[in-house]
Amino acid sequence: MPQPPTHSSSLDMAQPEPIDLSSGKYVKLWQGPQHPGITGNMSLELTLCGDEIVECKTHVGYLHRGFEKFMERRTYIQNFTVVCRIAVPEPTFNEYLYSAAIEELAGIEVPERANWLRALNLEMMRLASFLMWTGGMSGAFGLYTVPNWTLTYRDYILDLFEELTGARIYHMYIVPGGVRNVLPDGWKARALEILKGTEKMMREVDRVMMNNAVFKARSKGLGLIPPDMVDPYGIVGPNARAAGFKRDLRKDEPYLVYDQLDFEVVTATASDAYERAWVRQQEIFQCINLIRQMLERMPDSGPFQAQMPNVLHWKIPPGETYLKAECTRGEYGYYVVTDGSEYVRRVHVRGPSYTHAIAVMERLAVGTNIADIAGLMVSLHTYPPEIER
Amino acid sequence: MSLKDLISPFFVWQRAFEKPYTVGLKPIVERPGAPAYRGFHINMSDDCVGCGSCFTICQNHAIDMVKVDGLEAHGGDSGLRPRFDYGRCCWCGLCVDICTAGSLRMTNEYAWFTTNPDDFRFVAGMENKSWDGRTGGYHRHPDYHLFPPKRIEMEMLAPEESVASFTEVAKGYTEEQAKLEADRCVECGICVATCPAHMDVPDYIHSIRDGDYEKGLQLMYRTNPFPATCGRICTRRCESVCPVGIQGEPVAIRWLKRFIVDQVAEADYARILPNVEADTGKRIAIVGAGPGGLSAAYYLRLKGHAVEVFESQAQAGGMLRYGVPSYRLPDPALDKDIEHIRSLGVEIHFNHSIGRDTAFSDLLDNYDAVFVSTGLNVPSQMRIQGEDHPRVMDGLKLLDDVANGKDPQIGTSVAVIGGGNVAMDAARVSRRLGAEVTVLYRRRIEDMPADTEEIHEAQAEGCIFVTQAIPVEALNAAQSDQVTLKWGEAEMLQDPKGGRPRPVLQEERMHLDTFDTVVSAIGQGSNLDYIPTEISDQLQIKWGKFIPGDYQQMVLNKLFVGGDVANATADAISAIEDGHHAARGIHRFLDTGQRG
Amino acid sequence: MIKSLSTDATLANAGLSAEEQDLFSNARPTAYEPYSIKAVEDFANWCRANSLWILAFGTGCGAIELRPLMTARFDANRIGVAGRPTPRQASVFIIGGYSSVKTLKRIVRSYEQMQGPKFVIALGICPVNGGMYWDSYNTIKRLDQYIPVDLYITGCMPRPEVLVAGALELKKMIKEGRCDGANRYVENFDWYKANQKKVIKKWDMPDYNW
Amino acid sequence: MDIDWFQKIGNFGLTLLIVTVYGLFMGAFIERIIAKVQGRVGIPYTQPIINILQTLTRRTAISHGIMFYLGPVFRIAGGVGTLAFVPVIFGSETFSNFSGAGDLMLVIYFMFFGQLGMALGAGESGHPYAAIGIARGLSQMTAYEVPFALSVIAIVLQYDTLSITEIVAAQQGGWQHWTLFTNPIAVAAAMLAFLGMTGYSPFDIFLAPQEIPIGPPTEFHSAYLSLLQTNRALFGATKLVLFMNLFFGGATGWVELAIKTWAIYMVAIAVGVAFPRFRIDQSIRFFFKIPTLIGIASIVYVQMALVR
Amino acid sequence: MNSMLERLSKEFRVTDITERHPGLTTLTADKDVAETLLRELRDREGYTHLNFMTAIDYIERGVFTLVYMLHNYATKSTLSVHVNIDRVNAEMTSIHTLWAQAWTYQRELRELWGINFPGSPRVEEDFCLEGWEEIPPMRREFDTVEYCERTFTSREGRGTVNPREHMAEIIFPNRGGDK
Repeated sequence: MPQPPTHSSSLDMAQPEPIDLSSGKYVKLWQGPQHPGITGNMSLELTLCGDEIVECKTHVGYLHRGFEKFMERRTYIQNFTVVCRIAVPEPTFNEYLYSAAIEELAGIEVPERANWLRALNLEMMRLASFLMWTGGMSGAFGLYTVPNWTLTYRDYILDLFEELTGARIYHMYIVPGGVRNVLPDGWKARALEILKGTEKMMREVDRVMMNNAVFKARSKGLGLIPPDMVDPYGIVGPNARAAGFKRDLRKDEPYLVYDQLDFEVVTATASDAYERAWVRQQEIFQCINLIRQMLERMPDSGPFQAQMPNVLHWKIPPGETYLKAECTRGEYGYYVVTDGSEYVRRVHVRGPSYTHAIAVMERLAVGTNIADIAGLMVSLHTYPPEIER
Repeated sequence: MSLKDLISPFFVWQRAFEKPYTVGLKPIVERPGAPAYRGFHINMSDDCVGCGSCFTICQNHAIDMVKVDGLEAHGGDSGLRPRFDYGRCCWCGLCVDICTAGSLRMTNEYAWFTTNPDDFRFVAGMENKSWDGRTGGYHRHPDYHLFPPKRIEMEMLAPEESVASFTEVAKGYTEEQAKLEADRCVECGICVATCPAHMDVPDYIHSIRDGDYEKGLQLMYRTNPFPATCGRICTRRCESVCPVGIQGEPVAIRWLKRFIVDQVAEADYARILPNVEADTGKRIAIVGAGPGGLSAAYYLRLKGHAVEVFESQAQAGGMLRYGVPSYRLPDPALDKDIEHIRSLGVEIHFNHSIGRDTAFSDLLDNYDAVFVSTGLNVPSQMRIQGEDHPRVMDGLKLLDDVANGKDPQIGTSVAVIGGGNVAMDAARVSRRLGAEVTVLYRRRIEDMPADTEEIHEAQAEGCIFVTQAIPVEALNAAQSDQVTLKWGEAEMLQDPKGGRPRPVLQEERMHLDTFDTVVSAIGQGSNLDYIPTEISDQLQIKWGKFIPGDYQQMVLNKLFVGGDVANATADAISAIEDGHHAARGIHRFLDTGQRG
Repeated sequence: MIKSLSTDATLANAGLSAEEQDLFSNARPTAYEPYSIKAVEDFANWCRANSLWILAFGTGCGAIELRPLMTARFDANRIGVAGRPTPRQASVFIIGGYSSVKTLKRIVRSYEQMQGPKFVIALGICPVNGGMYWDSYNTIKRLDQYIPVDLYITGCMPRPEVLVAGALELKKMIKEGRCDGANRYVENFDWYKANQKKVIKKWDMPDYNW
Repeated sequence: MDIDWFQKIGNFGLTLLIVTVYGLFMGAFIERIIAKVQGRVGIPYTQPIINILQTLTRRTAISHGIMFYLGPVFRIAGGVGTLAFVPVIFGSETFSNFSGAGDLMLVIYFMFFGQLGMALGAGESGHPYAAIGIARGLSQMTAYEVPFALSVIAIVLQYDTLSITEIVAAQQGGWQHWTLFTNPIAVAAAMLAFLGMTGYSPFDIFLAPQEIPIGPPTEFHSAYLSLLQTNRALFGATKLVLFMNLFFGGATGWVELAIKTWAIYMVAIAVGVAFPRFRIDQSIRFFFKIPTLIGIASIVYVQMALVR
Repeated sequence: MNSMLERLSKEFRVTDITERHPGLTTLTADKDVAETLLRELRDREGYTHLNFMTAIDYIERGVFTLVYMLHNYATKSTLSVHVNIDRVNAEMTSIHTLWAQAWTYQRELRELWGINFPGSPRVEEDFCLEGWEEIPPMRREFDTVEYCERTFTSREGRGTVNPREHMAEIIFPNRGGDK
């Protein structure tokens, strides 16, 4: 276990020596936004000395749509369709957290069955997101076989989503007050079938990717996050768990039905790219296990939506709340302030990528090889749309 | 670097001997969207009422309500249909969820590409699209609602309690209940067109949600000076077209109206409501102080005209006072409305009958305009033998007596003949007077013109309904204070032309029943005898009713008519609108000299 | 050392610093003519249609469905679609949904660097009429004002199945010689530039960047 | 004499065409095998040819200078030059090209030549990724050339000749005479170098799309790119033919050639689909370690065991 | 928890202590003590995790409320520290020395709200926007619809009809309440 974090050492904000580009010793290089090695649409401004990076600046905002602004002029129900666009590869957490925050502020109690369906959705989303990440991680190091497999299985899970929610990517299923639909006939059996296939495929991935000499050579020791960096940089989720911090909101502050499920928090000892990949690998199996538990224990009847007021002119009393959930990248949070009107006063979306992609990335990139930037970036698991919103 | 790490990656080759994951090249055909897929929109145009809720809820402004060729606006359908802009739509399906009529849904079709971006715009269900015939796709789950489908039940006196007295049956909403009920309104405004008075229903319901009842009252008085009355006894055609009622129960517009009035004390009316404009010096005579007459009086007075009302009875209100029993419309409520009208300076001459006390022609001579709304006060005849039997009584007289505090002497068993509101009133009044009541009606229950609620309440209060029963003859009974009614069963005969079924008397199935009183309540007619024939000859009158022109104006420029005597619907709200519209016409006529 | 593309008019390139101005041509783009022999042109179009090289630039949400498209499940390689990491070699630019003003600048640069004939597919609703970001202060509403678009695919997001179908449609269009977006861009160059400059406030790049 | 030369050049042109087309088709075939492992269908067999035609028919092209033009030209010159001195079909006058004494040295020279030409062109393009790519490509080439050169030296010593034709001739008479079996150590070193030469994982860092979009050809497009693509097929096939000649007994007919080259190619693919790519420092270190040692061992083995 | 809050209200004059839901407490601190308070919370009370920091524009009160969301992993409690600062010439002490990630948030606040954080690294650089010339967009007075209409063009040919007005026009043109 790591030592409790201390703060002074890792707050090394002293500016390094200024880089004199005219000296001819350095090369300035932009990676992205048009660059296949960058996850999503963002860019890195790298200063190289030889192959080594001496300075990295993250540039974001290519996906800035001003969500927090235009959510302030949409009604509560209208916002629920908007929020899922904030994190494109993993929209469900936005839906859930937004809905839950609104419900808390409006004092709405959600029926038990809806909670199970929500948790099922979240866990499936985690699984799909992890599968895509696995493909990205392997692709970043040039192993193009694995992405083809994992993305296919992600697609199978999206098929399940499509059947359940009516859409592949933006499900818009978890709505303030409950959920929009119930499990279709035969869905459980199909889900179990796909989970079985996914598990089998992931064991192959385990062999091919995690037990791969070259993959290990590339990822071990890459982008090591020392334990004392975790708190000052606000590192959460698998990135922190790989450093040995047993922090998982599903366990620490259980929401929905997670307190009724049986699982262990996965931790590793040193948060380098390989360990982070390993933690996520284990969490994929954990996801599969959790989904199975949920399918088994979920109630099959009962209401799935709370008694709702007319959403067309829904006013919510003044209040403020911050809700969070454990997404694939860690703590995803919604800070919602209402002022009694039909419109939300302020929404702040805390995406874990915010710090991972900017502060953490800029620090970890220094000293690494130019070739490892893509792998480092993927290993931190960042989704640009949730950074700039 | 262990040997295992070198060898195990070669397991990728296992996959080479399996079938590829790849789907076929025509995935759209091979892989239609899931059964609940949110694909392209389809609208059952016949079911759609064009309420525009989809437009309201769409956060992307992807929906326009547009006029469509071949569809006209009529009561309960705005004639508009949603046009979707697929340069905006995000397929969230909120429009489907909110669709009041349940006409809008999504198909599982998802492929549409074009070179011209302006193509992505279509009126769903009105333009031919490739996905028109598809059955799959997203529709709202029956247990999932974006507004409460059930209305807040009005608390009623229990039947056993209500039948014992003339206390008002409906207790009225509490503030909390009213707000919850007001919340159900989707603010489409379809009801406004259907309401004869075109009241600003969504607006005053909105004011309930805001808790601003004074504003609500102001809004109601813009179109209706009888809100307390209409809040209780209105026939509420608005609710029959309320889109919320298509898949659930309509918003209780009437009770909400009543709630607003109940929240504001009469003393505050003068402060809240508009005051009389500067005197114009014009004098207007109004015949009949019923809802029509007083409504005209109110709006004319507001414009600053001097208004005199001539009423043959001792109190104002007309049929509202004498025809509607007080358990439905208590006198204080009616008085609240009338008092406000009088407080503006409307002069009412009671017990003053035109034709008897003043000649009709004098009115025309002495006043700048005359508004006639004398109502329907002559009961229709059953046209059976023995109709003049002393124990056969007409329903209006029964109600009138009760309203005036007289005992109508109906005995303990009463037969009420008819299925309208007057019949129900008569039946329930009789119950309250302690009689056993049998209601005889020639058609089926569902054909009864009375309000369903009235029927249910009457049933709950113990009135026995005998349907498809046609009275044939009233006979003398064994006892002199009783009457024997001969009636026959009827069969409903379908009209080959598709009209409503006609009851046909079955001669072989006759019954004889003896009652203390038989109350006939099969309708009313008018009495226009006060109009001299030389005048009435000039007027358009049919079946005892005026046929007014625009702005309720008759061929005589000064003469305006309204109320039951001039319309087909014969209910309070229509009379109110007639009065209002006549006031508008009179004002316009006096102001500009224009005919309607 | 730069081969000028046309000499009749020059570009301002005013946003650039003095030393950078030397790096870029002042020449305007020129339209290209089809081959004079129709059979050759048809054959060339057939080749272009059967070898669609997509620029690997995930400009918005749409990028999320490009991954399934290019991997095993939908395998667009079958129909001659391949990803190309550099704009120089790519022939198809897929605009994945909305584009913020900041991205638009990069889109314009990347588009101009592509070599003709080049085709643009706009995914989703946002490039058509703003989509769900119709009131966002940072996204453009109509892509066709800034670069010419050949094919629009609606949906949010368009599924990979539609992308396959859309690619097949584009192939058909190219074979018929109906995709002349690059020439439209040249012909209406000033209009496009004016539109671009209206929204891209920080214009620190060459006016045309081949 | 003159007629003879014309005929020889004509023959070479024919060989060039066949080898190029064969290389293109085999490229597609290999792509489909890779696709199969990845669980998909893969490109049509004609795709590489269409790709070349597509780039060739691009209507605009911009240049970065004269060396930018010459880069692809040098590159294909390297490919053509390599093929020119490799006998393709053993025993066939038509397909023996310009093979003669000492052609092995020329071939190795030409293999370098293309890369260097490319380096000049990519450098002229001014794109930093091209520069990084070419730097990596050259250093990796230097690295894998060491074991390759060592194993070539080993077989030169073994067969005591610098003529490829003679090396092939020495391997005739049954599979047991192939270098693969007579000198497996040299073949091991050469095959490891071959992994680097083909540019599949784990040694594809010089064009790694995830890092440096596509490496040296980043700026090349249109006709330039079609030259490069043609060369890729031609050069790839030539290398296979060379390896086949040196280590696998050559081919006496086109079918034998096809089978043998495909089998050799499959070695690179077998590794390529299973492994990610090495960083450049890792791959250089790799080549300088095991393959080089094996190469040296093969020379020692030749000296000790085979040369009396 | 309660003893801590008591101490804070005594030592740092924090006000408006409200428990929003179990585990989340909000409190308001003065601008001048805010940095010290945050340092104290981090070092002595174990609120080591800065979930985020953001601002709320209370234009009607003329203040920005800065929100620092702190989390204590040991007690699983979250503390939302509100600091009101003046809307005009908005400026706040930078906390990038307390949390290494804070400067990112401060860049965002600088760009989208126009709140200055003197001393924060790279605070003046563009963050999400590029070449923004208007008032900072997250301020309440910035009207995004008006800006969009001014800057971008939407497709023509749209237009909707209000059902209620349409019906009024067709069915009862001269009736209803006076316009």
